[in-house]
Amino acid sequence: MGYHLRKLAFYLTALWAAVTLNFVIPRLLPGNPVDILMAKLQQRGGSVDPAARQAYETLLGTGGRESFVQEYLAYLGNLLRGELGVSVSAFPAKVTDVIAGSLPWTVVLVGLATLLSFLLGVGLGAVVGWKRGTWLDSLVPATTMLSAVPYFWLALILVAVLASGLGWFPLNGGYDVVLDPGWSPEFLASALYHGTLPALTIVLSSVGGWLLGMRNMMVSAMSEDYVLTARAKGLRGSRVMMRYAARNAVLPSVAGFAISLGFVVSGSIVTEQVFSYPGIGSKLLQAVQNNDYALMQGIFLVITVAVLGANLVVDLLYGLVDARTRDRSTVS
Amino acid sequence: MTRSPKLVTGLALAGVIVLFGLLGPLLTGDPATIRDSGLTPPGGEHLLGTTLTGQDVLAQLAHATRGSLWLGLLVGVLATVLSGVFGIVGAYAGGAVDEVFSLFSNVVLVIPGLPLVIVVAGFVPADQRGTSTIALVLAITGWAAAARVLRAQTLSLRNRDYVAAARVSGEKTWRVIGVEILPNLLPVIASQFVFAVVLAILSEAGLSFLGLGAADSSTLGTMLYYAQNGFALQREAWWWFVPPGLVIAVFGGALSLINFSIDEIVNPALRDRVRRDGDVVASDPAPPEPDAVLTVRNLNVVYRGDTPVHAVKDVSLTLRRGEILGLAGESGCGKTTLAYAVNRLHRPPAEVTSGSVMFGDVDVLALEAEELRRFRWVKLSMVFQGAMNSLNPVTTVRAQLKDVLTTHRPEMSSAQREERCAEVLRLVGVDPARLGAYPHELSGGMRQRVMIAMALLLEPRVMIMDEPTTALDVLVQREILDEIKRLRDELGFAVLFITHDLPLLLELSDRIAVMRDGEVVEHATAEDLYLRPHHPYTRELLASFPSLTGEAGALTR
Amino acid sequence: MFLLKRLCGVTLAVALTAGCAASGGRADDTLVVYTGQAGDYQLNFNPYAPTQIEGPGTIYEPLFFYNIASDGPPKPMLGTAFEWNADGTELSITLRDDATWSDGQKFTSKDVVFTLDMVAKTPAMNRTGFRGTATATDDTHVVVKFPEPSYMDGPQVLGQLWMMPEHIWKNHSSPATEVNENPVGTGPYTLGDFKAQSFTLKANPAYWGGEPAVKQVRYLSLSGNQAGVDALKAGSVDWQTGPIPDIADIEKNYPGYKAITLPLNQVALFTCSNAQLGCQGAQTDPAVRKAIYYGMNRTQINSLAFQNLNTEMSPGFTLLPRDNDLVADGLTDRLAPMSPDVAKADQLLTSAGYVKGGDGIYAKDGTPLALTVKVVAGWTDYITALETLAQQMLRIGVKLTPQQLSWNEWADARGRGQYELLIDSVEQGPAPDPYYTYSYFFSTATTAPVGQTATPNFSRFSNPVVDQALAELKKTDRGDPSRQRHYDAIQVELEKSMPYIPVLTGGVPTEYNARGFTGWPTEDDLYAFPAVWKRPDASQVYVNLKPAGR
Amino acid sequence: MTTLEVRDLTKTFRGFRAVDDVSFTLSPGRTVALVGASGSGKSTIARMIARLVKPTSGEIVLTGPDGTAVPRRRYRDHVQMIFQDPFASLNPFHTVEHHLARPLRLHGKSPAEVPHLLERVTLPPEIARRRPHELSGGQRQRVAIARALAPGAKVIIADEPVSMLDVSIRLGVLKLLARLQREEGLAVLYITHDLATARHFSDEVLVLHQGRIVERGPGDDVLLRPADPYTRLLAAAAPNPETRFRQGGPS
Repeated sequence: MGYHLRKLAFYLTALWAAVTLNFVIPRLLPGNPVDILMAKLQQRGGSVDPAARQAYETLLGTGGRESFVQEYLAYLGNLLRGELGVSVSAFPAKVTDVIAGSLPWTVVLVGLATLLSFLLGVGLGAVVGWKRGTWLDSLVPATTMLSAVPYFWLALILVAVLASGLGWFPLNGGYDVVLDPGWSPEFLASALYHGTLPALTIVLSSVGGWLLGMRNMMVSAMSEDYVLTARAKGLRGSRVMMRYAARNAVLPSVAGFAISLGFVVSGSIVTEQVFSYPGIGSKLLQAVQNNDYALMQGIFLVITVAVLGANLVVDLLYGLVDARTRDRSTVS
Repeated sequence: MTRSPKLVTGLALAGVIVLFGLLGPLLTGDPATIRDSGLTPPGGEHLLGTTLTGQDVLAQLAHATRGSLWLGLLVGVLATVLSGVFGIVGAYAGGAVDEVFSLFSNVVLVIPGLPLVIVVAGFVPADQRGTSTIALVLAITGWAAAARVLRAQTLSLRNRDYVAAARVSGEKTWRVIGVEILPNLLPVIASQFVFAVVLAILSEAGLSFLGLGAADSSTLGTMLYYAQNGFALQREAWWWFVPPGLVIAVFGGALSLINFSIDEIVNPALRDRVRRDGDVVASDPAPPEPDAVLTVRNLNVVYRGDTPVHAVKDVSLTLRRGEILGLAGESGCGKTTLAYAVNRLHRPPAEVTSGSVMFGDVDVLALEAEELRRFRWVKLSMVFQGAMNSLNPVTTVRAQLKDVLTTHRPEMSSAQREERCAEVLRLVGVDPARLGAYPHELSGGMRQRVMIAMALLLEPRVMIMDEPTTALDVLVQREILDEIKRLRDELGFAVLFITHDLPLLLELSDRIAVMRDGEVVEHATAEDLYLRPHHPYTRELLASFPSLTGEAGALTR
Repeated sequence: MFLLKRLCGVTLAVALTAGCAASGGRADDTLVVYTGQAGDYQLNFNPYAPTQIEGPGTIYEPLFFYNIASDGPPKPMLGTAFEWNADGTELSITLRDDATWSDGQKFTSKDVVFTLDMVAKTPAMNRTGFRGTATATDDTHVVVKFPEPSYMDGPQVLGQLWMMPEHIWKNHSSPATEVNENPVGTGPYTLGDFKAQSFTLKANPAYWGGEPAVKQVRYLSLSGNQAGVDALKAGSVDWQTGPIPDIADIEKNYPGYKAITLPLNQVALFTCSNAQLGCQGAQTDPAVRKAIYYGMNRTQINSLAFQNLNTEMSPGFTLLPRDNDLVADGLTDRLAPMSPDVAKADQLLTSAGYVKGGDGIYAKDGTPLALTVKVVAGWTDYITALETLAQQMLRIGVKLTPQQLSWNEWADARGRGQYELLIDSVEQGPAPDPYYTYSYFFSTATTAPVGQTATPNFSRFSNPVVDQALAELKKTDRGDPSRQRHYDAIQVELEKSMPYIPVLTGGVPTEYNARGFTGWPTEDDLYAFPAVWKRPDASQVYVNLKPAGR
Repeated sequence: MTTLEVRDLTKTFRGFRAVDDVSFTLSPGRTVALVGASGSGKSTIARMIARLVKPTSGEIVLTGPDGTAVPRRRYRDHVQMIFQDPFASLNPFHTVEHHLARPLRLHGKSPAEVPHLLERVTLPPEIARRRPHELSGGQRQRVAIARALAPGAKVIIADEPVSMLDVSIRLGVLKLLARLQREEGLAVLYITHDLATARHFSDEVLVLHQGRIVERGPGDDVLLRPADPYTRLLAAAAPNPETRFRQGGPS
């Protein structure tokens, strides 16, 4: 089987697995969305009239259920049509609309912070590995310690000190709500300013992993013959470091980047919660708490597809950085 | 084993926390006892103060630490078992099993874990929910990364000859895995286990923070959750909020330190190393002979360490213009160290302790870093043993050839560089069309030709060749040797040719130096050495090569 | 740190307007409220949708405003007067003739008839179980006919149905799922701008009651109580309802802010009490329920779990102090005791056949008196209350184990009666009348056997005396003195069997910016229930507020 | 005595014929040398005989001392292999004792024979307690030979057994193999790229080129008077100082 066929098979299987998992798990959860709506209403001092329950059951159509198989087939059919259903917690909004509203925030915040963390970690790792034996070595345990700190704990302390205490940063939200979202400089500046602290949290707690991985690969790469050859060639140190050692050492990190996206998205849920950030993580939490199957499924699916897509992109990019992968395919 | 301060620190910190988790609950009071006093800062009766309901923070911390450690341990064990089954067994079985197992692990890996955990955690019936269930869920979603690592390691171990040997001797599959492969995976497994423990404790804390953790159990995560919901930060009750996070951070940090140490045990190259200021301690040049291009005098190289190794002892060599000087010796005799020291490519802890290296009238050992860089390749180029490894696998031949020209011949135009690269390739008999090729697209012989072409780029007067043909096939070796002789005749550079293959040297070199244990024991013309060897070691070496065409004699049977 | 500040300054310069202060650019007459919305707002201004984000009271108005905070005559809104016929089957309503829709059209009786018809015809919108038929006699008069005496439905119809414009809503083929992007109502406010993270309401200049002084109300979304407190501290929220630390010292800790705490519901230990309907466990024995009732130290619970915000509670489930006059004289305890009475609890258990074991826990037939009490994970005040209670119960020889569940599971267990004990609150109805609480939580009609969902008599309580009294109450109008008899009967029965074990009357704390705005409800002037999320009460507060001109 | 016959052995990898229709016989007391450049298919043949790789087609028939075919499950009692790299063929985790005792036990012998096995490969008995990294290359390869002998095998596949060793100890290991072959009547397949040792240490030389045997016969015939052009090329390529100094001038 060719490389591309195998990759395709892998992604299709992963997609199918995700889609199926996505279908099964919410249906195994106890409870009923109507109860949740009722409970919510009650908490807000609303009426708990028995008639209300019937009204909601009618509204959400949660009466009789079809068989599991029928439901599954209907679900697959809907997916193919891009139909993710209607959100119960934001009824009657479509799941796609709910997701569309929050996805860009997560993509931008998590995407940029992760990329930043990756670049910073890999860059620092390369330097630390290259300059082994200097004070830079102490960066490794320091940053690793940071990645052992719980995300939200760090975030909350940052909020308490930098936002609440010193007032340097806004406490929460994705932008100053007085402004209209758009491409105006005010809005962008505000979004940037609001995103700084969440991004800082993500970067601080994830940079250590990249740094360590890169440093170790760098050390290994430096004992390779081609680095020795490059030095023997009288190339400048920076060139040997970048074009020879780092260029090779970065490959596992690039491959790992895609894999790490799953973890990153997970972390973002917590981060978004701490910063009241309007992203997809808080939506997922909301969906779970409200037994909003459709929204849960939609978000989980979007996250998975996004991670799979990112993996695919990285896989393709990887072929560009490392010519060997493309050709290895024909052999193995 | 050398004592690593990292390991000691890591073990000590982790040990303290484990002890605290084990013994703390016995020494502190009941964490649930509610006191009307409410929130009080540290001091007096309550070393770490009390919570909003007057519960002792220290007692809670001890119980929570125990809970978190227990959870980490559970997840660590479960995830390690799962990753072992899918990683090791899959990789060993190979074929369809491996295909399915690795597909499965990869799928699990790319499906984002926490959202899945959040969804799955809600599914477990309430009365069964607790640390063990959360542990199970975390293990189920968290084993895949380790499985990948173990698979890769197993794949490489599986192809080791000792595994094949065990199979040939008739070992059963499970024994091959359990007795031959598993022990060698232990450091990796340990490192993955440690990683799983840290990840589990962190994930549980995250889940608890979202209110989705093992609510009825006491862990650091739930403690943080209560602190957060009791407005600990808003009340500035740091003694309630900070300690649980700190315990997690310190424990995670300690385990990371342990992991570093494991990595360093597996891969000694990663160990910390103290950088020395210089690679050269002494340089006392003596005037070179008139036609010598490279003169090595009384060179000594020592590997500094707990037990210093004197790798090169008082070696003196002279390479004359246009000659091929053979350096013969077996593994570990110091010949490669010598070759590196000549170009000052040796790295710490190796150090030139005395002697001199003169290139013409340039004292190589006295060159400043920048001078040394300009000296390299221009005057003296090198060809190493494994051409596959000497060429950068991720860039094209063109890039690696041009590199040299851009650095050392900045005045050349791009077209001129291209032309020069093509020219040297033609010189060594490689089609210039291959300039665009990546190293892996070339055969072994072709790669070594490219290396030689690279060495020729700047027309240096000296070329050091360290076992340039050892990894090659007999036929290819012959072609390369012929090529080297031809080029030397045409271009007139001198070659220091290093190999363990004495017959090859005898056929190729003008003069030969035989090295043993860091010393040159004999130094003579090829003919003298072959026909009239003086040193017993030389004689022994010569006798080690049965002649292809000569009589068999008593030597062999 | 200076660098950061400078960066912020640069941002400011670039942005021209505020980019650095969260509350920057806020006008004095803008009121910022936080309703507890976690996560983004999803546009929905259909006041009949369960997921509506705003509308009742502010954009759409009921006919009358029923203030559940204090008993008094309903306040005329779009209606000016109403009257029941003698047997309570016909309700005549007189309407205001000076109200207009925010698009300029006049509000008439046709709109009222349209709205009532729409609700009656659309089960998905009919949360109040309205079954009447409405006819307009002229532009300002409507008569609603009911199939049976329906005094008790009055507050629902008059106070909980929001009048919708016929000329717009007649075009909506499925009104239940209409998200109503451009709401047109008669209320004091109209929709300003909408963003997922925040939206505003702006004052309606053509409002029949005059344009409100608060020109704009901004709704925020934050991640939860902690974020709310932080926002309050930073002064970026003017009004929120929810717990804050040290609420007693609010004026010191949050300069300019004040707090008010009002009872809204009653915290109780719900028990699955009715063995005949399938309940299992020791709590089906009234003696056990009463022992818990007497063994409880309510003072300690109030102080440790509820920041002393809760107040005393009557075992007859009248909401105090609002229903002070309705408390039955026949009750043993007018108020549930704040201090534990261990001797009484011991005596109750002993006479019920329980024997104290060596571990100090009572047991009967070898089964120790151990009960599990379910609570929603995350309801930390309840969790703390239960942990405190568990320790208190040990003193009377009852082992209580709190069990935390997700909301979903908890609600499921509660609905199906698959629990021994759980902690929750007993809710109030649309008017200041305990009738609603009794009919919801104590009527045989609203319960179901274990395994089926009860709506919402979760304790499975079934008592002919209570059922009879409720039936009688339904037939008499509010304000009729003959009703007290029935209230008394119910209260005595409730104290006797205690299907819901009274804990405390739950206080709802609200914090508001008293420096920026005047006119907030006070304990002396409770013109509306002052919770920011209580609708339509919040709109009453909005129109009463005046910017103080900071 | 045990004889191993290889008939029409073929192995294809993804359509590429790595081993193409190879036949030969290993008989007691004789050494067959299989020579060829890297990639010629030598190791694949060795691995097929050692049952590490399944042949695509062809047969490997093992005839026991009683003249009947050896059943499959007893195959490994008779056929053992020595690997090229003694640094890789011994498990770094285990002692020499383990490496020898296991095959003894597996083939129904007593682990008490370990000292005797070591003696046969001229190693002192105390070496049993050591681990591979404490041994020299030569010692390791001797342990590897002892391991192959442990099951009592009479057919030994030696895949480049000395190419990874230092030159000065190669002959010693080869001589040990030759002695064992002579004294114990082993059938040896000696796989190598070194024509000189192939000539001196074998009774028959097979020249393998691109999976096929292009020439076969007694060593002197094949290597001194090669008939096949490829064999000739191979013979000419090997460094041979004699041509330079004994027969006048560099070639």
